Amino acid sequence: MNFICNFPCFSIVLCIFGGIISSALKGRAAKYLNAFILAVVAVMSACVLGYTLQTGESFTYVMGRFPAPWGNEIRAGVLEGGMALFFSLIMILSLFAGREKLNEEVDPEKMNLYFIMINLLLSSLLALVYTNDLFTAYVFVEINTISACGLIMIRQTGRTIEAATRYMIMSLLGSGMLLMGICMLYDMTGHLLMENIHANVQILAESGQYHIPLMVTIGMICVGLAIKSALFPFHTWLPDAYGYSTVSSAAILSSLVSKGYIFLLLKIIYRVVGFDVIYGSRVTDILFVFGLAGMIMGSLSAIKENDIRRMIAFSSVAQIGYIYMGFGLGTQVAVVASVFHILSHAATKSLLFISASGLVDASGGSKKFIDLTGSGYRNKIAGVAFSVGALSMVGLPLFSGFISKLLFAQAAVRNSGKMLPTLIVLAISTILNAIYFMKTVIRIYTPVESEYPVIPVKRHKVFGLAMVCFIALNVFLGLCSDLVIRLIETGLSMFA
Amino acid sequence: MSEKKTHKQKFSEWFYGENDPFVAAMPVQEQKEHQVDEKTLQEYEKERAERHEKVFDIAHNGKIRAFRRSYRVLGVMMCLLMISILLLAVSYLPRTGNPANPDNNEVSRVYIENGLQDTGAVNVVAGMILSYRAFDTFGETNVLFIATCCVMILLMLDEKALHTSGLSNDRFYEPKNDWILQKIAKILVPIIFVFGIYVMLNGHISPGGGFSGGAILGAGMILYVNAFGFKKTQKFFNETVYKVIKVGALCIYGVLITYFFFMGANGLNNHIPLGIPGHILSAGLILPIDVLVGLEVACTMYAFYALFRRGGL
Amino acid sequence: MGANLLSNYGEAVAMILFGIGFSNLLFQRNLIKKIIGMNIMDTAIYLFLAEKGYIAGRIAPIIIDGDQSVERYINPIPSGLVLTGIVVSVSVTALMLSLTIRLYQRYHTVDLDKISTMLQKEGR
Amino acid sequence: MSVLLLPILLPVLFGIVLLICPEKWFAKKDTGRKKLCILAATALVLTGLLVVRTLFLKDVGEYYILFYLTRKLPVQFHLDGIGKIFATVISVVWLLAGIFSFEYTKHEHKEKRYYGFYLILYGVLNGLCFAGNLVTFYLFYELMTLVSMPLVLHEQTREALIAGLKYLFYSFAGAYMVLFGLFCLSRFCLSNTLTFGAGGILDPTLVEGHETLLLVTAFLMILGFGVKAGMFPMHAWLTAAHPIAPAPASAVLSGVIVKAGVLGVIRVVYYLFGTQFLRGTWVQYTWLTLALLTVLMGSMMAYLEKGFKKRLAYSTVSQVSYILFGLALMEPAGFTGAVLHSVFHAIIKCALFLTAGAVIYKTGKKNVDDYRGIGKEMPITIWSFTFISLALIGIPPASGFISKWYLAAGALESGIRGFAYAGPVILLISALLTAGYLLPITVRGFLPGADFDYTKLEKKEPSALMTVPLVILAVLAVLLGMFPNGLAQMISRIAAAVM
Repeated sequence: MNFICNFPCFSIVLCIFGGIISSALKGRAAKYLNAFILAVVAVMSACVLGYTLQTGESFTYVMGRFPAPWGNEIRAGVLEGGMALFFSLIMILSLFAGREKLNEEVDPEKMNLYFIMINLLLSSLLALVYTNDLFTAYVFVEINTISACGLIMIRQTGRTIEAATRYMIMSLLGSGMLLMGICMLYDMTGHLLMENIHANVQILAESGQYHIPLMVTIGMICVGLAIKSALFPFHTWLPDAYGYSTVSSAAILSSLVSKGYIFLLLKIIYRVVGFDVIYGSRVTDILFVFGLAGMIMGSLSAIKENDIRRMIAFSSVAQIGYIYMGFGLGTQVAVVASVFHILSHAATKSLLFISASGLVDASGGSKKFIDLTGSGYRNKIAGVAFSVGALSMVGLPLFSGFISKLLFAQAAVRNSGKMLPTLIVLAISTILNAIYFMKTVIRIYTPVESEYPVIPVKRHKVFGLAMVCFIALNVFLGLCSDLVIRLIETGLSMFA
Repeated sequence: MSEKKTHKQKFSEWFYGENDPFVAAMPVQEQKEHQVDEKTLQEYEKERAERHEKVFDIAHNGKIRAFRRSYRVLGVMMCLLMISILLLAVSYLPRTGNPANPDNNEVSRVYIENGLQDTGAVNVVAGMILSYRAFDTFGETNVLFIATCCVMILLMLDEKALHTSGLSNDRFYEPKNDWILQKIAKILVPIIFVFGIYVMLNGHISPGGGFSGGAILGAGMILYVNAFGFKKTQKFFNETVYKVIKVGALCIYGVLITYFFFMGANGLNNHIPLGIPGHILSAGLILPIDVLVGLEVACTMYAFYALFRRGGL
Repeated sequence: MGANLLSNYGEAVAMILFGIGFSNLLFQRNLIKKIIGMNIMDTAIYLFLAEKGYIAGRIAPIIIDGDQSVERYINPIPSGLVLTGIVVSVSVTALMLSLTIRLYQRYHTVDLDKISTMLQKEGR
Repeated sequence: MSVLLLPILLPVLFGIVLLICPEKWFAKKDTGRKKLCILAATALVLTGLLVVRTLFLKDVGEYYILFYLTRKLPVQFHLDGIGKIFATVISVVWLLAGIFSFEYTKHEHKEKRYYGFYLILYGVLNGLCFAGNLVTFYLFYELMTLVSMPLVLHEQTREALIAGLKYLFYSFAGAYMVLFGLFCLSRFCLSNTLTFGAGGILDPTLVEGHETLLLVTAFLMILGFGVKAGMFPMHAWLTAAHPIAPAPASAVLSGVIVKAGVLGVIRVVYYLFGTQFLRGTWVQYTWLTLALLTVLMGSMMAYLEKGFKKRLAYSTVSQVSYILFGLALMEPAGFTGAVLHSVFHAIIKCALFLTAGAVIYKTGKKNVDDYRGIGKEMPITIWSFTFISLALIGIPPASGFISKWYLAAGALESGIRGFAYAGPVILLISALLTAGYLLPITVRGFLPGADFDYTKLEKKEPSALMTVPLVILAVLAVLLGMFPNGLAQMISRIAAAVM
């Protein structure tokens, strides 16, 4: 067995170690340790990706001495490796870009705690990506939730703590339903490992035995994960959480945490319940409807919003709606589009959050649009970055947003039943996006005599560098989408 | 609403948790930004009073009343709907206690039949969670760890703040040096400790294990603190000790488990003897891991209590 | 309605508890009551698991005098899951309680609606 | 490949260089401006030459694929008659307006930015003309909207900002109607690369049963491109955005950018859907009605309007709807007339706005009633203006006459009930109105009337940089009217190909 096969396990355990050790370190040391760990994890994930591409098949890794149905297992394929690589990259960039704000906003005694949260968050994300065992998934979902809560409330104002509370409540509802679903699934199949559950569920679906409990279980799992990833009616905690936490947290939360749950849902769709069974039960139509509703409502409340960070947060409600709409369409193409949208949204949204924080710095720390007027001239790189993000969101060709919209539309026209609602809602939400993002871009480029000083690019080298990387990532996703889509398709084929 | 309250008002206050037993008498010190701007604080107070006059006065504000009614009705209906769906599902699930159920399959059979030989643990459950499904348990321990970290973020106060704010006297709300409590604690605490250690060490041959044993230890320490106060406790258990034990335990646990994973996954035989089943020194990795988990859990329990109590260990 | 509702009375009770806890956690305004609801929900899940693990006329899976026949012991897996679940819910409860304490210190109420109205007033 | 890519990339590169290089290079009072102008001029001339070179190539059958946006959709370019014609007109207008603006922007601020975006916009428009499929077209269309924003916002006054926002939102609304069509179409075409093909590329077997959806799609796309062309329901932005820009900018906006909408409609109707799919459907009738409505309304508003540039903007609205009307007839003659008219109108409207610019630049008078005796002050300008207005009104032998003739002929040939006769009548009425709103300026300019005291007249003739482009445009406007045959035949060949 090739040594690279150990890397998934190693990267998870390494992150956990980083968390444990950071709790005994001072803030600075914890920061460096964390940076080191992130880099190593990125390299390992790249190796895993390359290895799986080379061998052309996924591999399972037994955690311990005991093989499949008895011991824990993790599993790595192209999609897993790619996701792990992407997550760690986004996390590195967000952390570097938000470093200065972090030093301002987090009190130095508790800095190491912040990095504990980051490390364990990454470990849980990796575990969610790699795991092959539902119960392990549950445990790491909990870790994910708690560390995300820590990220929200590390900056201690009334807003963030209230937001953290709301977030915890929603997530607890979600994990309760998820756990109950897992238990019922175990009761019907007698397994916790994904392959075995899949096999048994196929048998049950054919024999028609336990039909009603199976449907209820699928419903509970889907709805639970939807709640946790802030699908439309359950998004009340989101604007405060993203709008007032420190900027790296906002970027990481919006681009990674919810995506972790969505990826788990993807695994459950493909590897636990099975594509046909889950779309045979009409459960996914619920997701579809809520996704559509989210696309509209999120954008509407974003238009009403008068605070740039909250506006971006609401727009990510809309984007999550896109992803669930893709799942709800229920075709392979649509799922590919959703996965691509996960990537493009992660890249764009973190870019938007961080550049917005740069603009806010250039406007005396006020997040109101009236003060942001002309901030694009005061902090040039942030202005450019924000415009790029906005254009990508609006769906200008050459940027990632356009590609994902195109993919969704192409998927929609293949599904004649849901074609019209999808296309219409897609068009409406795109126009709404255009309205609020273009409004913002025009405003930040409207020259005014402002008392706030100009922030030269030299002062924030790291920030500028991170911005450039994000822009490059975005354009890469926009231009070389074909390559990415091929990767996603191979990964999904390895799933089944 | 100073005059005498009717039962209805009392009930509604109880129902919405409005009445506030000790407004000014919170044992934990107030938060920084809350202290700095006195003016805004007064504003909150005033607004809160007004709100109590206008908004939350159920008697006069018809809209709120209607909203709350509908909210309650909605809640109940939702609850009933969910329960009925779940009951429907349950009614189709396999019968309880039936040996032919799908969950009594080869998995559990192998756990029971080969568990002793595979793990060396008489307690099959302990063998299962610490050796077959070790990864889950490792994650679970980290859930505890990260939860304590979060509580620290929220409630930890640095030492000088503790001393300056006069909260170092943490027993302000309780009888000083309660004689009965101290005497009983003197007798009970050692027994509890011994029992906890016993449960921890026998995790693999009898019911119990790291988590339960650790919880018992933690309970003992909490009792000790209640009886004798933090000053005496800190003589033998302060923050540094806590950190050393916690980080040490977790790190060793991590190293052991990684060794176990690596050896197992790459098909190398690990050199840890399983020993004779039923003896204390047996079951390979399970015993040390139990001890480590126990320490971790004990620390966590105590840390929760201490942090809630006075915002510091 | 299926046939096994009466024989599965344990699970039925668990499900009722689950519903109650869930809607408490969702609909209560009072944070403490929310937390209580959460605990009810988790407990319901443990009850469900315990019921599922039980097999009529068998004993707890601790090997007695070397008898390793399956017919003797109940299914050990749900017990293990319950252990994990308990630990998770303990930590989550602690976290929620500490959040509540902080909110109470700041706003002198545990009613989430009041807190959010105050936040509206607070601006920021 | 390079033949098509160079005219697109060269000006864009120049423009980006201009935008990037620091302000202080051009800070010096005279030499700085000279450097800037020379740089811009070289870019314009070079690109113009490249574009003219394409005229002498024969239409390339195959499509140059640049890269694949997704697996199915390439970004691709090709060269055909329509593209050639539009590109050439654009280059002429761009060059002349550029020369004009060298003088005009002397007193403007932020010249560097102005020329930078001016050049980039030029490149983008070339890309629009050479676009090989709908996706490429859409890409350059969006880019054009974004890049032309700074020109509208150039003054940076409050009105400019409002106008710019209006412009942006209208354009995006239109663009998304097109995007919706793009999504829908990709399924029903022979090759789902959405490549333009003369006469339409719909696959009849796939279309079977989806006619209504496709008709709605077609209508939406026509409406969407109609936004840029200022068609009736979505015209409000035009009269706000064009007058606010600096005169040369509004000349190119009103002369060329609106033609991008026209080009889009041509591509959609004649190269994607094909006329036989749309002819005789409700789409055609609604479209005709809208176009005629716009013609009338635009000229009436222009007649009532007092501000010079705003009046010209309204006349743009009506004149471009002539073109849309001609296209909506779906008749060879109508098509020829439409394309001819778009060529002529580009030249004419550019010239008119340049005149306005010259007048305002010299006298500062924005209102039409103040133009008494202006002909005495700047004769060359007003003379050229006179010829150009004659051309626009359509008095033979000037150019406008030819195109309107073709349009009327097409209307009569088409024999669509009602429109066959309503069309020419309305054209006639609006021509009269055109005369009504253009000629008085000349008349009052040269014959200020008895009570006008000639003492306080002084020579205000602008410098050659301004007059020469005007004269050239005027001459073009007249000459093209006298010898239209070559152009007309070229266009009717295209018309035969697409129908």
